[in-house]
Amino acid sequence: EDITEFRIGLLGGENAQDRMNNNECLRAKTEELLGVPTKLFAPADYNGVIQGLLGGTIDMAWLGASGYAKTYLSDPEAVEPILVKVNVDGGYGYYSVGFARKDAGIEDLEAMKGKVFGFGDPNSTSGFLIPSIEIPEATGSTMTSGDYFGEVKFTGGHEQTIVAVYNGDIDAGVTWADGLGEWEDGYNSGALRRAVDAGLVDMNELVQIWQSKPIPEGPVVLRKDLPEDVKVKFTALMASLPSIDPDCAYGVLAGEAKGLQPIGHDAYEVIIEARKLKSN
Amino acid sequence: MSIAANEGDFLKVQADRHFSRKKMVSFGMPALVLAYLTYIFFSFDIPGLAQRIDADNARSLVADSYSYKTHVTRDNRSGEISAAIEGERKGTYAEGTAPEWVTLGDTETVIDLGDGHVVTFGADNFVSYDVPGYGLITAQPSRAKGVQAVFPTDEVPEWINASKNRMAITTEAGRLTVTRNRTEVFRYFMGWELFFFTLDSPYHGLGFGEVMARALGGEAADVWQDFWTNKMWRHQDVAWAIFETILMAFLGTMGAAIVALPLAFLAAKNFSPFVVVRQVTRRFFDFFRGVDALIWTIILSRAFGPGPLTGALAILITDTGSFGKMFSEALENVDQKQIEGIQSTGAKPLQRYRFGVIPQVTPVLLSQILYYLESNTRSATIIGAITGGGIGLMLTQAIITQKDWEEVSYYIVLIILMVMAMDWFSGWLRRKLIAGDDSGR
Amino acid sequence: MTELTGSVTDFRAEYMAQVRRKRVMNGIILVIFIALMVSGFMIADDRNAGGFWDGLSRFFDFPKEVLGEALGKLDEMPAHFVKFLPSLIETINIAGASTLIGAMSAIVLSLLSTRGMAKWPRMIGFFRRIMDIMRAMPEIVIALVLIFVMGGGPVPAMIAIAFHTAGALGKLFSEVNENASLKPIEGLQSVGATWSQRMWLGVIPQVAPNYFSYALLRFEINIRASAILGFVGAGGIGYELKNAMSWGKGQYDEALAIFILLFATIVIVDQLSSVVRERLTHGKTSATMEKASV
Amino acid sequence: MLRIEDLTKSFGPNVAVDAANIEVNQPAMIGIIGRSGAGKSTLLRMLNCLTEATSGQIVFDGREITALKGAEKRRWQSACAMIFQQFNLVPRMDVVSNVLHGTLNKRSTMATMFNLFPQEDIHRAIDILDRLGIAEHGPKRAEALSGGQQQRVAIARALMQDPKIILADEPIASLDPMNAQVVMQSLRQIHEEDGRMVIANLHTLDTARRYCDRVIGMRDGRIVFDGTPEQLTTGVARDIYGADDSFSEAATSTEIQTLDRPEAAQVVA
Amino acid sequence: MLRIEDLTKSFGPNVAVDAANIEVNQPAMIGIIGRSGAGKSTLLRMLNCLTEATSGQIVFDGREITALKGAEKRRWQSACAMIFQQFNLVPRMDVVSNVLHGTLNKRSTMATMFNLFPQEDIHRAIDILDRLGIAEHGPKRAEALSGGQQQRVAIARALMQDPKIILADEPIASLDPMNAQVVMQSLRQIHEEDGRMVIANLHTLDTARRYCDRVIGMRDGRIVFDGTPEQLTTGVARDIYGADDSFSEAATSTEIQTLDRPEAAQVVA
Ligand SMILES: Nc1ncnc2c1ncn2[C@@H]1O[C@H](COP(=O)(O)OP(=O)(O)OP(=O)(O)O)[C@@H](O)[C@H]1O
Ligand SMILES: Nc1ncnc2c1ncn2[C@@H]1O[C@H](COP(=O)(O)OP(=O)(O)OP(=O)(O)O)[C@@H](O)[C@H]1O
Ligand SMILES: [Mg+2]
Ligand SMILES: [Mg+2]
Repeated sequence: EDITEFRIGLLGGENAQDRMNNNECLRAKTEELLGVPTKLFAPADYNGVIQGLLGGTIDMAWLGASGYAKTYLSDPEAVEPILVKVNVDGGYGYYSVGFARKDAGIEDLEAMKGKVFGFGDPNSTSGFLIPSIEIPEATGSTMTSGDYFGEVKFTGGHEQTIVAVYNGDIDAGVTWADGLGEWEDGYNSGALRRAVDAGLVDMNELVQIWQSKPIPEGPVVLRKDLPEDVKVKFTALMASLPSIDPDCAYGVLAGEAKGLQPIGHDAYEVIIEARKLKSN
Repeated sequence: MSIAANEGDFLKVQADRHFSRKKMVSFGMPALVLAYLTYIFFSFDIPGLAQRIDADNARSLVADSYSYKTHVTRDNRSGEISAAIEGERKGTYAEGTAPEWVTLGDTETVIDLGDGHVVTFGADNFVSYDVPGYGLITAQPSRAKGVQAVFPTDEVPEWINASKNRMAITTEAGRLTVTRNRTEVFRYFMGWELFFFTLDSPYHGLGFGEVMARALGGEAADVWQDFWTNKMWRHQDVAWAIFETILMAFLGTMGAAIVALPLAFLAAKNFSPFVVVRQVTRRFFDFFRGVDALIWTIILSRAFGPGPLTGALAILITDTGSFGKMFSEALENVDQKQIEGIQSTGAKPLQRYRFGVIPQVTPVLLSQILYYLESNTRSATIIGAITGGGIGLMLTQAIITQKDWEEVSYYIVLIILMVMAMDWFSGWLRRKLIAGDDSGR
Repeated sequence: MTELTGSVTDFRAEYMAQVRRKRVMNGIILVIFIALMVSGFMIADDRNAGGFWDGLSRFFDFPKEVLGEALGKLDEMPAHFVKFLPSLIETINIAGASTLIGAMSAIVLSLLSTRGMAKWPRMIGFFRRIMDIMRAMPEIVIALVLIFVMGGGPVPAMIAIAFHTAGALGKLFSEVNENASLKPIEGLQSVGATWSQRMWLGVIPQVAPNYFSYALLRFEINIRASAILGFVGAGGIGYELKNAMSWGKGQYDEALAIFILLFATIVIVDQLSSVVRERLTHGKTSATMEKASV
Repeated sequence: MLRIEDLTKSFGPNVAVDAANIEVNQPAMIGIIGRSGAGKSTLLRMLNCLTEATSGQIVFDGREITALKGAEKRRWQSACAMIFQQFNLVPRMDVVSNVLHGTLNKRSTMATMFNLFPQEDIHRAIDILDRLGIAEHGPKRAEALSGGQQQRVAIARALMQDPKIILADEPIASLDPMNAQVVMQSLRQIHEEDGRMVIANLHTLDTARRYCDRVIGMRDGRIVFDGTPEQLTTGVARDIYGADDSFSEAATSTEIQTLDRPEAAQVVA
Repeated sequence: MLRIEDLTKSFGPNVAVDAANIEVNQPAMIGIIGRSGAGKSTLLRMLNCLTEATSGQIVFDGREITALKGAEKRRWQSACAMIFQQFNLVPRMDVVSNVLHGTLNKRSTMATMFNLFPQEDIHRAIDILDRLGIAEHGPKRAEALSGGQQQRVAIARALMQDPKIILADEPIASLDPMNAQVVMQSLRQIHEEDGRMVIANLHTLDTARRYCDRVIGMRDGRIVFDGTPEQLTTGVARDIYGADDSFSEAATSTEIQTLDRPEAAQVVA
């Protein structure tokens, strides 16, 4: 069967229109390649894209690892991972980092006892899933409000977490970073770096209090129902994007990247297990 | 005229009692309100909030909403210097160009922040900032040794924030940030820069008269094109978003009215003889209304994906409940005489409804529908923020990224204007249609 | 009965012209309306990720998924209800406080903008515009801005809803005021009463039942509003719902529990307020009799 | 022509019309009198099939009306026009449209849904309005007219049905004396000129006497008098109304000149 | 006591009161007559400071009333009670509360907001109501009373103010003759027993003649008559009302027995 339309879902984290603009080149190339109208959709949160993939109203998206796990757990037949972004250093992992205000005198998890701790979006790997598993391992108690931390809440996203910590609304939070470069720059890439670039925070006033083990970068996924030739063509296009149009790749992949490499479902088993663990 | 003394006393005692009761009531109500508000005061932790409230945020919000900043940045690894409005890629000055207050040189770049504040980027990442009334601050960032800042006084004032690897100087003229990788200067200006044309447009920087003159001189299409596709303010996208929002409200409201009208007959006592049908229909209405547009939006976005149609359908379903309830109440209040009059001529049931019922209820229904049209414009803004579409999404995203406050205020103004316009329009239509409706004069 | 045969033909012609005019007008309006609906639908369908007709068959996918999981864990439901009750109370409190504050501001605003009652008659237009702007402001706009300034929690939501409520109720209240008699006010003025005495003793007793009825209706609307604002970070049951919903499978039972709580609250308040309002507006005469016969 | 046989209508235990028998053999103008609650309206409503009879039958030109259903019933209703005390017009619609409603039974549902009436109907409606002297009000909304004018619009609607019978349920009860006279004269004229049967519930004796060929008196659902106006003496009237000696006919009169009429004084005496 | 000097009020080009001069040296009961639009109400409203004068002044006991502002003005208003044609009570409040409103100016705003009236005020209110014969209606809502009773409540409120002057703007125009008499008698009684000045706009000559010590006639804003009731002949009345010879005093009368009074016939003649 043929498709009449190709729909690309864009994950949150940036101004909706910026996302649209950054991905416009990909849309044009795909339209040219597949010969069907191609559209971009930027729902308000992670869940919007996931629901779109599950409902069959979105054909392609670049998910986070946890988002992929959620999609898989809801319906294993919905999507398949095709590619993953490779960092400039050759790896395809990043970290969840915990941070707090320097003047609050908090330097490690120990000092967070009884304080307010913030996650980002529940569907975020680095903003919730991984820290919600690894931090209890480190502290030896659960993440329930009042158990170790005084209160645990969701801020809604990476940007909100950073601003909330910076403003002192919460004592510490987690977000993602590539772990490369300098802390005072907010690392080479990640949510902190973006906040610094935007002039939102002064890294001198923040300290890192925790860092996770490496987290696999989220996959670019396609809907399984798509015709085989569409999958092949699109995968080829994506994979060659950094070489044929680096500017476009910079926008689509949200920063410098070495390239994309194929990846399968197996790479995410760990995350899926972790996520299962979190579901009661 | 006078009444017996004891009777008068009785009346007085009665009145005293009456007034002490009134006193209780007049104290009781405010006391209840006060007690509740006190409870709210503590349960919402307002004292704590007063401490947490961040005046800086408010200030930056207000300042940002009517001003913009231009960044001049040097990459300390490559030595490249770039200037960009709001530090955004789309606001970047072309290679080798800069605003007139930045003097680009081969080795030395002089940035005049105004009021005597001058920042100089020298060779080997050297940077100096001459602050009037304070002195010259210099720094020489390097990977090995950090920022190496030198201040004219021993005591560092609080507007300077310095550590080994980072230095930030904030003055009323602008801000200088130096890290090992980057040296960056902000200068603030009033207004919404690039609102009409971006830097790459030939019309940027021209006066209104000049642009008009060139537009009239045959370049109207180009002028419009440059304005309409402005990458910074995205007038086209904003227009589409507002249109989408109004579209959601319109489709939702009208669709709901069309669906609800026949159903309302089933729920009206005087038109639906079967109690069961009536009750079932009413419970459906309650359900549609009770579930709320918010949840319908979530349910529907699985089936229909993000976009305006989903929002419209969510409004449609919720309002079918509201309209169904209101319409059936209106139907229950119809004047039976008119229907009987039509019935006595041997009219068929449909005709009976058409002439006996519809003319009676149209004014009521129309004014309800139009009232909802206005209020749904507001709902559509909110639904858009959740389901992904329209001006609501643009607004929430702009707020979440927390930097483009001028865009935020622009969207807020547009939203208020949009809602007020819809309010005005629905009021106008209501007066027009109800005064001279289809059959009257 | 009349011999005005000549003029009857005139009437005929005149009326036929009128009928034709009206038919054309109605036709045009109908065509425009249908065209707007159809093209609007097509545009919306086109700009939506999923199409309308494809989506219809998937309508129940999501409810099925939620119910499928939740029904398997029915025994945990009561615990969930207890768990989320505090958030529900917070949501209701946001609605209650904002309705109260909004209504109190609305009373003052509406009095200031009604002819014959205004303290400063020249400012009537100004206060009306203020109310228009307050009314036009969607709650979410204010809430998001305030969350930025003061962090998440119930207060931004309360302020945002109260702000909008003041405008919306202010308009309704001033319509009520317009129908109130000015005579008592003049009567009180003639005894040398101050403005607040005139308003409190002369106007409020006349309009209180209508005010109360509108405020109740608003309370119901505000419960929904505060649930929605929770969705964007303002606390309460909306926040819990969003978290449970976006986690998805594994927490759908919680999502359903929250949903049931919210739905039940809305329905109960809706029914209660319609009963009370019915009493207030229709039972007025009997209340008068009762009072009068004391 | 019209035969009513043992027609009965009960509402629960309450018998509104009790075994009524009436036979009419030629188009006549018949007045039905009786005090409030006597069953006059119920009788008329059964004739128009607005209310179903409990037992007994109505036969018109050999057809049993009481047994009709659906389209057949509606056809009968259209042949048997009804005029109401409260006019029962559609107040927000214009006068001509209201008159055109008289043709609803003959026209297709679809066309009428969109207010599409044939031009000849419209012309006929205007002619009828003209005959009743209110053609110039044609384009106005019905609600803009005075009571007497509205009742004439209702009569016009009835005429538009081109009915065999016109039923009028207290057509002048809501009208002032001046308008009452105009309306009764219109009804009489229609009866005389077109030869249609007119059955009118009336609540004043003198109106019945003055305009009707035949008067039927009801009391507690039963027909207690059936005769010519001449036979309707004050004694009989007292009987119908169940009144005692203080009964004064003048008190019920709507005639403008009542006070000057010798009979009035006579009755009071 | 009261001196009105060249008092003028214009509404745009329209002069409602035109250079009125009145001097009153002792508490009298004064009636102001004149046809509709003569400026009677405007004059009274200026006295109570409900309307601002355009020019001229009002002086009471040496104080210039027209210049008062704010709290001073309200104090004057409280010393100068006003009774309205439409009573202007708070209909949904009980009678005693309405009477207590007369003390608003003397009590603090906060206290009155919470219905805190001192007990002695409440008792005085009941005494006043009792004096006017309506004490037993005290707990009822004002709207539940008849017009005459409501007007007496208004008078009670005025008395509650313990005013130096009572102004009454057509106090009996909304009342039936029976009630009118009761109200006028109450006003007269207050004047006689308490020695308060009463100024009443009246629209009937006979009332003015019967109850007042002094009558002022206005026409087109000007004062055209000022004298005793005896001086108010039919000729003068015609002048005030600008009526022609067909003017009949009886036509304006509210007296119950007018038709039987010989004078009435005489005037008509
Ligand atoms: N729909 C109904 N349900 C119950 N009882 C009814 C109904 N309609 C009429 N009745 C009763 O039937 C009796 C006859 O009523 P009907 O209206 O025919 O009297 P009427 O002679 O027309 O009186 P009126 O002069 O008041 O119109 C009355 O007792 C009335 O209460
Ligand atoms: N607020 C106002 N604005 C404009 N014109 C006014 C106003 N009040 C009164 N007038 C005019 O002033 C003139 C005098 O009015 P006033 O009410 O004093 O007459 P009156 O003698 O009391 O008449 P009535 O017997 O009808 O009460 C009239 O022409 C009236 O139209
Ligand atoms: Mg009847
Ligand atoms: Mg007057």
